[in-house]
Amino acid sequence: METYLYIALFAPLVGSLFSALFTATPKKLFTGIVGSLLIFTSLVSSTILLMYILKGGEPVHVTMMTWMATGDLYIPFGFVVDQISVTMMMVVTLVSTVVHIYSIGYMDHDKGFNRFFAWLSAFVFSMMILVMSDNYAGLFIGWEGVGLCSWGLIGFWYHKESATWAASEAFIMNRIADLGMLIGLFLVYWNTGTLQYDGAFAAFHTLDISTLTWIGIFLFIGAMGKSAQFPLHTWLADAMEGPTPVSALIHAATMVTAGVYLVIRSHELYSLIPHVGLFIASLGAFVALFAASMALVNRDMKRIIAYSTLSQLGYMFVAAGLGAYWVALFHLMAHAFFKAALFLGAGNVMHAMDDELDPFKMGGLRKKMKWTWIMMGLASLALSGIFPFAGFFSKDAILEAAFVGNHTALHVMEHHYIIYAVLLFTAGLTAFYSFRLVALIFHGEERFKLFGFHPHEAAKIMLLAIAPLVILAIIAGAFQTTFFEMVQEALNAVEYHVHSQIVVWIMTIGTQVFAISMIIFAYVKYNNSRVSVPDGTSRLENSFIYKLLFNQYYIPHFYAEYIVKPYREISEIFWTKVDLKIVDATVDGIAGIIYGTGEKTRQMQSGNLSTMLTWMVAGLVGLLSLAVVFGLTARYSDEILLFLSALGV
Amino acid sequence: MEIGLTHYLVLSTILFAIGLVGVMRRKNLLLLFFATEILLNAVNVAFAAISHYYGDMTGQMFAFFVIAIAASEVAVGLGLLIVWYKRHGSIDLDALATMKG
Amino acid sequence: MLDHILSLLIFFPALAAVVGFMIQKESMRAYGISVATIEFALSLWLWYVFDGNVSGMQFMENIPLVQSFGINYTLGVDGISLFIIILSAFFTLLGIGSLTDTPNVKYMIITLLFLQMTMVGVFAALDAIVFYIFWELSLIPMLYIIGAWGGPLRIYASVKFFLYTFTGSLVMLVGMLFMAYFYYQATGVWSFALLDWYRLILPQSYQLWLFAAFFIGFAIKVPMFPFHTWLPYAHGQAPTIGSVILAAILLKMGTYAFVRFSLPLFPDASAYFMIPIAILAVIMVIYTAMVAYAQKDIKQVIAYSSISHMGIIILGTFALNVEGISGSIFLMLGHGVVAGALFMLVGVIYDRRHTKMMSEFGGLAQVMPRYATIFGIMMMASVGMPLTINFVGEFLSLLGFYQQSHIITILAGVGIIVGAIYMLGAYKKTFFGEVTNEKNKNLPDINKKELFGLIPLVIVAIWLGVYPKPVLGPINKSVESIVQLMHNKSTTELAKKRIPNLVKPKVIIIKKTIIEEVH
Amino acid sequence: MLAPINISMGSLNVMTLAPMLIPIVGALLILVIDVIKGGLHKSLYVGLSLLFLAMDFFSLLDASNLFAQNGTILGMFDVMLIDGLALLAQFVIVLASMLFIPLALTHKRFHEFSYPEFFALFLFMIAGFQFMVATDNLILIFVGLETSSLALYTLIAMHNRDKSFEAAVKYFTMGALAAGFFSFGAMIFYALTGSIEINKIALVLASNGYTDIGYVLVGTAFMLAAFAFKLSLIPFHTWAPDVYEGSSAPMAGYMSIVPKIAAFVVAMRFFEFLVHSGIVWLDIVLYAFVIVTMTVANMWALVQTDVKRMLAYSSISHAGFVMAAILIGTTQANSALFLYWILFSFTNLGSFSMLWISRQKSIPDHQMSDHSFDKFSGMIKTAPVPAMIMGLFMLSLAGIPPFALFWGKIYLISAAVTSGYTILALIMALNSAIAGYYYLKLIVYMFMKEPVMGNNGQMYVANATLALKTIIGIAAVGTIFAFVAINPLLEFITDFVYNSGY
Repeated sequence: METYLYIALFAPLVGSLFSALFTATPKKLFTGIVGSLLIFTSLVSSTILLMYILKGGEPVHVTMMTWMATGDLYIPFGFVVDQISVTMMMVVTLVSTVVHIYSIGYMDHDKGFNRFFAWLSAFVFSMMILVMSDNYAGLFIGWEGVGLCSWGLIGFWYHKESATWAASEAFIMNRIADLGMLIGLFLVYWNTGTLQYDGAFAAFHTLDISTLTWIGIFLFIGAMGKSAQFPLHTWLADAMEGPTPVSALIHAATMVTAGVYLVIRSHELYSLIPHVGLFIASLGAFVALFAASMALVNRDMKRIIAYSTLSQLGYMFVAAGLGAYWVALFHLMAHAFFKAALFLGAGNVMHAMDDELDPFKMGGLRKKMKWTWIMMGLASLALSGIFPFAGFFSKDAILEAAFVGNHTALHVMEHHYIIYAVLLFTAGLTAFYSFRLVALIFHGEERFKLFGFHPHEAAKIMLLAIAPLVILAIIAGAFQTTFFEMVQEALNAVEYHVHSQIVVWIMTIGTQVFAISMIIFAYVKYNNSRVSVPDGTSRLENSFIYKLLFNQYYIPHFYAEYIVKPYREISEIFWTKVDLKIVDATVDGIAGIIYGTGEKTRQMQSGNLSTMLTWMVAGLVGLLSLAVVFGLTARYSDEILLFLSALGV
Repeated sequence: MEIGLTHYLVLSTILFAIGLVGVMRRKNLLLLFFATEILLNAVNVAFAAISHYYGDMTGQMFAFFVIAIAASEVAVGLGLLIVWYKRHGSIDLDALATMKG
Repeated sequence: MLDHILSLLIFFPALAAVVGFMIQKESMRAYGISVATIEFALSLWLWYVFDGNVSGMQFMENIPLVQSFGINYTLGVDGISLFIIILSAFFTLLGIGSLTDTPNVKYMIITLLFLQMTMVGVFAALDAIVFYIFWELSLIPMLYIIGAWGGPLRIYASVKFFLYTFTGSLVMLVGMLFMAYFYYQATGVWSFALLDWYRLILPQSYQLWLFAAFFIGFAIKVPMFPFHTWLPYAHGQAPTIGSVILAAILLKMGTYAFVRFSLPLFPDASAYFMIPIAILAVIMVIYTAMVAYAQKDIKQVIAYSSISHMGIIILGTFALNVEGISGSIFLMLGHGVVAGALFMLVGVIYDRRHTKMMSEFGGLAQVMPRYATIFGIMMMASVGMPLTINFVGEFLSLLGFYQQSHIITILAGVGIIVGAIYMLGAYKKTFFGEVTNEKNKNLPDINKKELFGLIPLVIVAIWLGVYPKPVLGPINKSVESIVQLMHNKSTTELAKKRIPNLVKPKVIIIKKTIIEEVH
Repeated sequence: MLAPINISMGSLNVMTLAPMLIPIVGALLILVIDVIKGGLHKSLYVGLSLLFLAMDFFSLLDASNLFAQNGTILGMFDVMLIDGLALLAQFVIVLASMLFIPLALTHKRFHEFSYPEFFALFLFMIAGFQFMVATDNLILIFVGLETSSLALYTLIAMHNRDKSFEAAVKYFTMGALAAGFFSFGAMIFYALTGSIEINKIALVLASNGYTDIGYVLVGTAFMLAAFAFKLSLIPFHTWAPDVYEGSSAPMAGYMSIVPKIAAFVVAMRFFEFLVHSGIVWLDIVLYAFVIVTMTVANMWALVQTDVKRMLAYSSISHAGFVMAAILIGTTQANSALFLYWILFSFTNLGSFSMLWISRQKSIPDHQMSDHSFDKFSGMIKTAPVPAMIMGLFMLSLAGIPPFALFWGKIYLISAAVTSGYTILALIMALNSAIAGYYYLKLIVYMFMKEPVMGNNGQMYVANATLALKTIIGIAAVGTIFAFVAINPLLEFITDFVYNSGY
């Protein structure tokens, strides 16, 4: 099994390095093919490992070599394949295989074809390290590695200012969170003496709650950045500047879920601190609603999907925060399938529309792009949580979990009705914006003609590549039980019980009805001939709410005005005012004073003999007067002391 | 009033002070040299008086050496003065300031 | 030969430099490269014969120099100095090898070889005066390199560099003389030997003053805020090779000296001043990173980034525990490699365009993809990407200091954010976007000579990031002995608390005897 | 009536006079040769002077052997005093003179060296210095001082330029004033104690417990003024820059070394007992002298445009630096003084000689003065070896290790440290930093600027002959490899100083 582990891990690296050799040369098709094959190898190995684990095999644990060792610190390159990581490995390798193959078609005409595959495979490698590591430091390697690859891929079209800006933003925002994560790591090390999961988890039980709380908070700050939780969420929407396969792989299926993975991986920690868990869940619920609301009015196809991703990540955090780790993981997996499919479908549309992103400029594309329409429609149904698609099972489980409340620790059943209500409402919104998008793109008038587009169906390879994802999005729900059985040991998962079967039915059916009615509402509103490209004149567009949502609650604006700009200005002040005018000027000033004193006092050397002689005599007189003063003081020292004491000195 | 050592010493000091003032005030090189001679001679007076006071010859010896040195100083000084005068036609002190700073 | 390998390492380049005067101008490059290669091979050999399991000094040499005043030519190498010596040999080789069409190349190479002597000398010296000699001597070749081959402000920059450092080191010299005097008072013998001084326990009040005196010398060299202003000028004006050596090796002298002198000599004072120095370090990290962000000149960005990184090194050093100190020493190497490479990279475009203004560039990734790739790797190493050399050091330094102060570490950790900001900003301005400037359209990509210097650095940066053990092991060994020494020597409660005791309780008897010995 | 004088030759110890007599004989011989046959080439006189100085040196070696065995030797009615200080100072004097005299063998002809009188006066001057240091009798000190000074004035004037005459007159006049100070000070001490021998003065003052402290201070003030003039301590220094500028370069270098070491030794003899008797006034005044001289002279050196004048101020600063040794007054400090001065003499003579070999007969238009800084622009390009040697001397003067002067500096600062003069030690160190700037200035000109058009580098060595090159070579080697010699030198000096009771 170790061999498979290494193959699964290093095949993407090999692929990346291979492609990297050709970065400076013109497009070579074989880089894409080799890259895809190697990722596929990785997928196969992961599948073998999955089978092994499913059969009840012991987790595979290997230590490759020492990385850092100094003092008491010992960090190896160690990898573990257990129920959690194998799930993640499957998700990662599967989606990335699909994306790789899809990209061969999608990036066909791009100059940076080889470079793209180098970055993409490198990303997969980093992600594999992240999920397979057996310690926090290794996780951090992958953590930063995916950040790096994300930077490279968002800014892939580096000639575009917006792309490079978004890349930097993503990287820096992630760095902010990484600092939190790093501090979390330090806390873990200094309190448990190790960064290995095993050792640290065992030691957590002996620590006091406040320490654990701090660890939990700092680690979660790390997770917030990667998973783009409020207030570090702005980068995700901007990250859509990258090529669409990247958005599918990184910003939907894998990297952004790393935060969820971290929480799940540290479930032994978070089970001990349910109050932090509650906070996570609350934040998750908030983000779910918050992001969905922004998706309602947005006019950028990819951004809508990105907000949807954000919203779904909120769902996962609710589950993870409430202790339903397996549910979170399950939703993570299901979400990866349908969201990646959705993105890739959007990629097809972009291809067809010459990279146009505004769905209002499309419409009626279903005739031209039948397969894309079908696949995106199915994926949207899954996203909306319609039975029997994958989304139904996973999202429903989250809603139930929220309803039932935290049940891992303390055995106190707390119902979180507010969270539940928010999630339920968000589910409706999700259905609405998903089908608003579908309706705008594929139905209604063929508005694209006004803009002179000539859409066409995507290449076969691209369609074929999406197919497995769509299939999985449809059927993944069927594996719920298997999945539960597999991970329950690793995650202390428990079945939870809603009070009565009837409540469950009411809830389920209610949710379904709500979602379906929202879908219909979306169709009614957007599948008609009155839909036109908004020009900023309609009443809706001038309403406060619309503006608020359209401008993403003015948060990016706030960041730009009150963080980025002041930072630049303060930097400028630090340089021109503080560094040059104060610190450096002081140094030069001291030198200047010495030099200036020399320049001024050199008059003393007038060259006139009389003056020179006078100086000598003056020196003598000075010495003499000092002598006299001193001599008198010495002679009359008693009297002086007496006098001084009389004065009271 | 008997003239005692103190008086000699006071005289010497006064002479010395006169010499110092002369050294500072004189702008003529020759007069400047005179002033330095006054300085040395002031010392000579004192040495002689002290020597007598102690009944010790050393002071007078010193005085003799001072005289000898003063003489040689004059010799060297006048030599320099003459050369300077030959070159510049003046023995004014203020002309003697090409180097400064 | 093994007995005198350190002397050989020091004086071989000096001798070669003297011989170099006779070499024909055209053959000088080849000569320089061969000498530097031999020197590098010697340094590798030193590593080979170095016993990584010994914590003390190895290859000690001792020749009395001024016996009556206790000055001896004492050399020795331990895990801390070994790698910096190798690094300096490495950089001299790369520097000479990648010299582009420098005017007066003969003198440049001779100067570099002299510089090499002083660098190795500083790191191998175990006598304060010998250390001081090399420390001061190293200023002269650098002065000449900046002053003779530098930019328009080169004279101002070089004189500032020289005088600033010189002033600081004179204060340090007074400190050394005091130290020797205290040793004389305690033992009746003059000695400047470091290992003798290690055995001396001073009262805290003395330690504080002496620490301050040494601190001024070291802090200016490092350079620590607010003594850092010479550095941007020096880097800004220096030719590429000058900046490379300055950043890679010369700055490390200061931080090395902290580990070699300040910590083991004045453990109580180190513990006492830990927080103030850490605050300075934090200022260095954040403030200079912000200043770096405001720069228009890409070389200045890297110059300020050096200061920022030095802040982390200082922080690690004053963590006073094994993790932190090992990390800071490793970061010295890491920063040497990375900053050296970055300066070389800036030199590449400077050679082509004779400007370092970022506004002049843009879109270079299109024109010079290989160059952009290497720059990107080094930039990522600079911002502390895991699996690159800098990460190991930064991680350990911060980890080490976290034990001492949470808040300060968090503040210093902000460095990883602000570091990314200016680095990405600079990279973006230079490499991304469209090629707007006509002159950049046909820039040739990086050539063989430049690759000669850069590829090894890339390899090292990644190799030591992935597998730091061969270097970290010996460092760790020596650092442990220093930390233990500090713990044993410390007298105040505070120091005992802050400096961990590595000797486990079961060998407590041994510990006692050590203390007696020290007394 | 005076009693008949009964003396035996043995008690006279004529041998103590030998070192002084040798140069006097040499000087007379030169004069005689000139009388017999005039117009002989200067090399003859140089050779003769060297020979006599060598003989002088050997007699000193002889005396030092005796001293090592028997301790301090008195002679000639106890007027002559051959102790460690005297011997060390004479070594410095004679050696520096031996280094100086071959500098007369220049490539170009210079006026003064064609006079045999120059060499005779030179040897007389040396004898004068030797008398000064080898006695503690104030008369003999005075006589030695004046002999040497008068000879020196003449030697300066012999350079035969307007500036040299001006310099000589200035020096002479001020010297006469200083002579007045000295004699007046001696008179006061004579009045107080009835003696003119320093050790007796010390004894008498100690035995009456410094009752007349006021007068002692007045006398000390006068003596201090006299020595401050000789040692060019501020504000008695005003002659120094002008005289250095006015005289020929080697003469200036010579003046920065030999007269000062003589004055230092006398000052050491005179002030040491006062310092040790705990007179706070003297401590304060010396402290002030040291700091002001060191610092202010450095500041003035910063702003000079002529190298020679810069070196003049730097010499003043060095004198102030070394004056600290007198203030500190321990054996280590006094040893440091000699060590410093020996090392200083190598370096300083070397650097002035470098100026000497670049001396032009006439000054080109673009040049402000004889040795203005821009004359040396880009010297590394046109004359690399001289540039490097000059740079070496500058570095040594700045106290960069391991060159000669560094060792003197650390030993002296260490002496300050050892005696608890912490602030003084710091000020001394920081002054070295200030000084670094102006030495660096010349290096900057030589190494970092472009040469003036049409300069082929020949001018920097225009005056060089083998003899001059040898001297510079010796100075350079001495400067670089000083570290080898420090230990024996230090042991030797410490031994001599300690055994003389200082």
